[in-house]
Amino acid sequence: MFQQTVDILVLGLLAATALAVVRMRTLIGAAMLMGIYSFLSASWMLILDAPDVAFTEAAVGAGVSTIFVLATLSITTIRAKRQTKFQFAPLAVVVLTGAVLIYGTLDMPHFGDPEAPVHRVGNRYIKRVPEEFKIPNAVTAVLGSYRGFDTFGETTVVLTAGLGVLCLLRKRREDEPKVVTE
Amino acid sequence: MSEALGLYNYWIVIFLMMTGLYLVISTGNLVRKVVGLNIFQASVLLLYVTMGRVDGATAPIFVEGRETYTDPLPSVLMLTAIVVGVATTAVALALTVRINEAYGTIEEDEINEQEHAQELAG
Amino acid sequence: MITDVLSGICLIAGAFFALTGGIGLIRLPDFFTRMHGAALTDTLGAWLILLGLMIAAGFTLVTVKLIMIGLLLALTSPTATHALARSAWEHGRKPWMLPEGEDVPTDG
Amino acid sequence: MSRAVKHSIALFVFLAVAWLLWSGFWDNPLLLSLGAVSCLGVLLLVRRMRLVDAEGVPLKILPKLVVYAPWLIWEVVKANVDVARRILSPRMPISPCLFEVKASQSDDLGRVIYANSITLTPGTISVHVEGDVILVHALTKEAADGVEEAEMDRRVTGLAG
Amino acid sequence: MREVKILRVVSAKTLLPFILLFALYVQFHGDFGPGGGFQAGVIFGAGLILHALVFGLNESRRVIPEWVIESAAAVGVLIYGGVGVVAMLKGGKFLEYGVLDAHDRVHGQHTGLILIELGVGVTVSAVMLAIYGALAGRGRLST
Amino acid sequence: MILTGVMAAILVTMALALVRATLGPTLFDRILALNMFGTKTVLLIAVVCFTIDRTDFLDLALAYALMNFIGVVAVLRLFLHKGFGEPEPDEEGASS
Repeated sequence: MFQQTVDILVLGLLAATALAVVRMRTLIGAAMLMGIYSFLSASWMLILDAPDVAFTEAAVGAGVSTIFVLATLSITTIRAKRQTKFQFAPLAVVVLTGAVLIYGTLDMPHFGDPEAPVHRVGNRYIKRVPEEFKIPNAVTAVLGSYRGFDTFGETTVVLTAGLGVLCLLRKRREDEPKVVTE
Repeated sequence: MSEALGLYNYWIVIFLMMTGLYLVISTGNLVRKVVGLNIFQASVLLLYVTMGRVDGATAPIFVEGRETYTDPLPSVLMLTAIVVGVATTAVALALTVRINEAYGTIEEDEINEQEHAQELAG
Repeated sequence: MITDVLSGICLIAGAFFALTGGIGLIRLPDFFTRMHGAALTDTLGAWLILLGLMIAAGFTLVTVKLIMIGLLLALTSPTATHALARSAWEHGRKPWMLPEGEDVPTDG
Repeated sequence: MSRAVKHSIALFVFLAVAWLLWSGFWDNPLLLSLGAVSCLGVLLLVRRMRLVDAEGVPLKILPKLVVYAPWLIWEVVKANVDVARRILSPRMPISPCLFEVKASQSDDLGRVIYANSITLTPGTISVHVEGDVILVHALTKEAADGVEEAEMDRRVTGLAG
Repeated sequence: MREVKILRVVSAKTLLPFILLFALYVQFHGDFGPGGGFQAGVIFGAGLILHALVFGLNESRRVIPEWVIESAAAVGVLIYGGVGVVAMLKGGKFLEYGVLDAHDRVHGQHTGLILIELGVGVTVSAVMLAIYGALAGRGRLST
Repeated sequence: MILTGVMAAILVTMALALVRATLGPTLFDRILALNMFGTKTVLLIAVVCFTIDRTDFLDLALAYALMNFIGVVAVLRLFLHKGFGEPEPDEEGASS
């Protein structure tokens, strides 16, 4: 009962926030609402017993990516062009895609079903981690050890993305203005 | 009826995903597109995390006195995806900055107009 | 038993103040007055809820963490509020005043 | 002992206490040594940022805070009840006003504490701080009179000098 | 934002040391509670970004020069890969931490986990700071 | 039971803040509402930790509070300086 009430309240608020982002014309407002959306989804992740993801989502979604969007706005423009007419095509595409996806969920295991096929691997991890590692956090153990290659790849992707940003935005020395403002 | 009600989590998450998608394809503003992509991404994370849930279980950080734990695997996959997501978002934003420097605007239709004008001239 | 009642009272009072602040955010007439409504939720609303949780937790390291959250909120929220008020002021927002010659509305 | 060293040692102690309280593993030598290394690293980095001084580590005023904080909390509680009553009453008896007060503290830290205390109390917000003049926005005339009586100013001056 | 005194004193001077320490706490308690390299890296990076926000990019660059950020980003990945290579040299497979300690497999697993989390944390925080610096620095020079 | 009620109250407060954020009318109103929304999520997390009986997750609430603050500081920096990269004006604050 508790679970359902809270789930429905939080999910309703999430949906409202998502709609608010679509409605928001001010770009700064949209960026901040994006952060708020991350916060809320992180809260729901905690309710769903995934504290590690919630932690990351809160730190990344609400903190760092908001700052990045704001920094971009500060060097481009903070004004968005007003949309003149309502477009029908995007709505049609979205409704159609959504309908297909919902049709696809009909065969999915129920929410919270302990017998769902996904859990087969997970249960094995849960059994093996305490014996092989003697540490309490199963997520860290799976992340670092059983899925160590994965994580290595992801770290490399982060580094590559950082290098990409530096390549795109780094000013070459000859570009620097003669008069330095300091 | 109760068959279908157990799936409400997926439906709302799909609604959230579609909101993000709508934002991406309906707006011409590049920064709003990035915001839409971020919303889409956060919703996909939610989809995976809801799959990992087990009724009556607790988070997969072992404590005394609890026997059932939720599935750590979706958590692990999404954990790395989030950080990669922010890094790629940053690349998208960097591209936006460069586009703004080249065209003087971040509105898609204005960029298209300029491209078109160049084609006609050249 | 007594701790349960105490923490319940604190939690309900905190929730009441938080709600009041939210209502104030909707009802109050302009930006500067709305800040007072938001301050309501950030001070007593937050503190009472945290206090209720502390009483429920008993005196352990959990209490210490709750105190730290409270301290952090007490440090950051006025700072953010002040900076926001200042930037609004510097952008030329003028506060809403009572119209000339009108008395302060009173209760009842 | 020079002041910089004193502040550094004090900050290190604070950091160590914070680590122990967060961690809760007081018998794990690995985590304790990692904690010591972390505290030291943060201290060095913060010193490099030139943040360790009387403002960052306000040693002088910490003992006096024990007296000031309860008084401030009581003020905040009173102001909260007042503002909540005004928001909920159907006709909303508010009378916003804007005025300047003089802060009699001698240094920045004192003024910061004073301005933050004003903001923390619902009903009054410090909008702008210029030198020792603080521009305050109040929700009601009564709250404004409360600030102009300057009891908080006197107490903060006693706190920070 | 240096002239907004309240922000300077409260956020930077009082909070910043504790934000950075909190990030390290999250880093090293990844085995015991929620947390680990990714989260800690982001929080540490966010703390350094806060410093840059309040005191300006130049001051931030003085404290941590660009070459340090860029090498740190690479060093993190190298630590991660290096642990794998050391495991191979000790006769195990790539990233098989159990062999890191010759006597106790569990202890070896522990060491490996802490080291790779450290590598992840270093890379993530350095990349976050580098991206912020690139975005913020662009505005200064281009106009 | 009480905890669920408190959570509901916090969520309603958040919804009210969201209404203010969409209504505006000025950008400052939106930022004020969203900042308040952020501090309410901190409380929500603290309460959730107690309802699911895992109080060792309170670290998350601390992290939320920090991140919310950093986000707001970034927005305000955008307003007070019109950007992130300009050199700082060296005035009274710097010397003391």
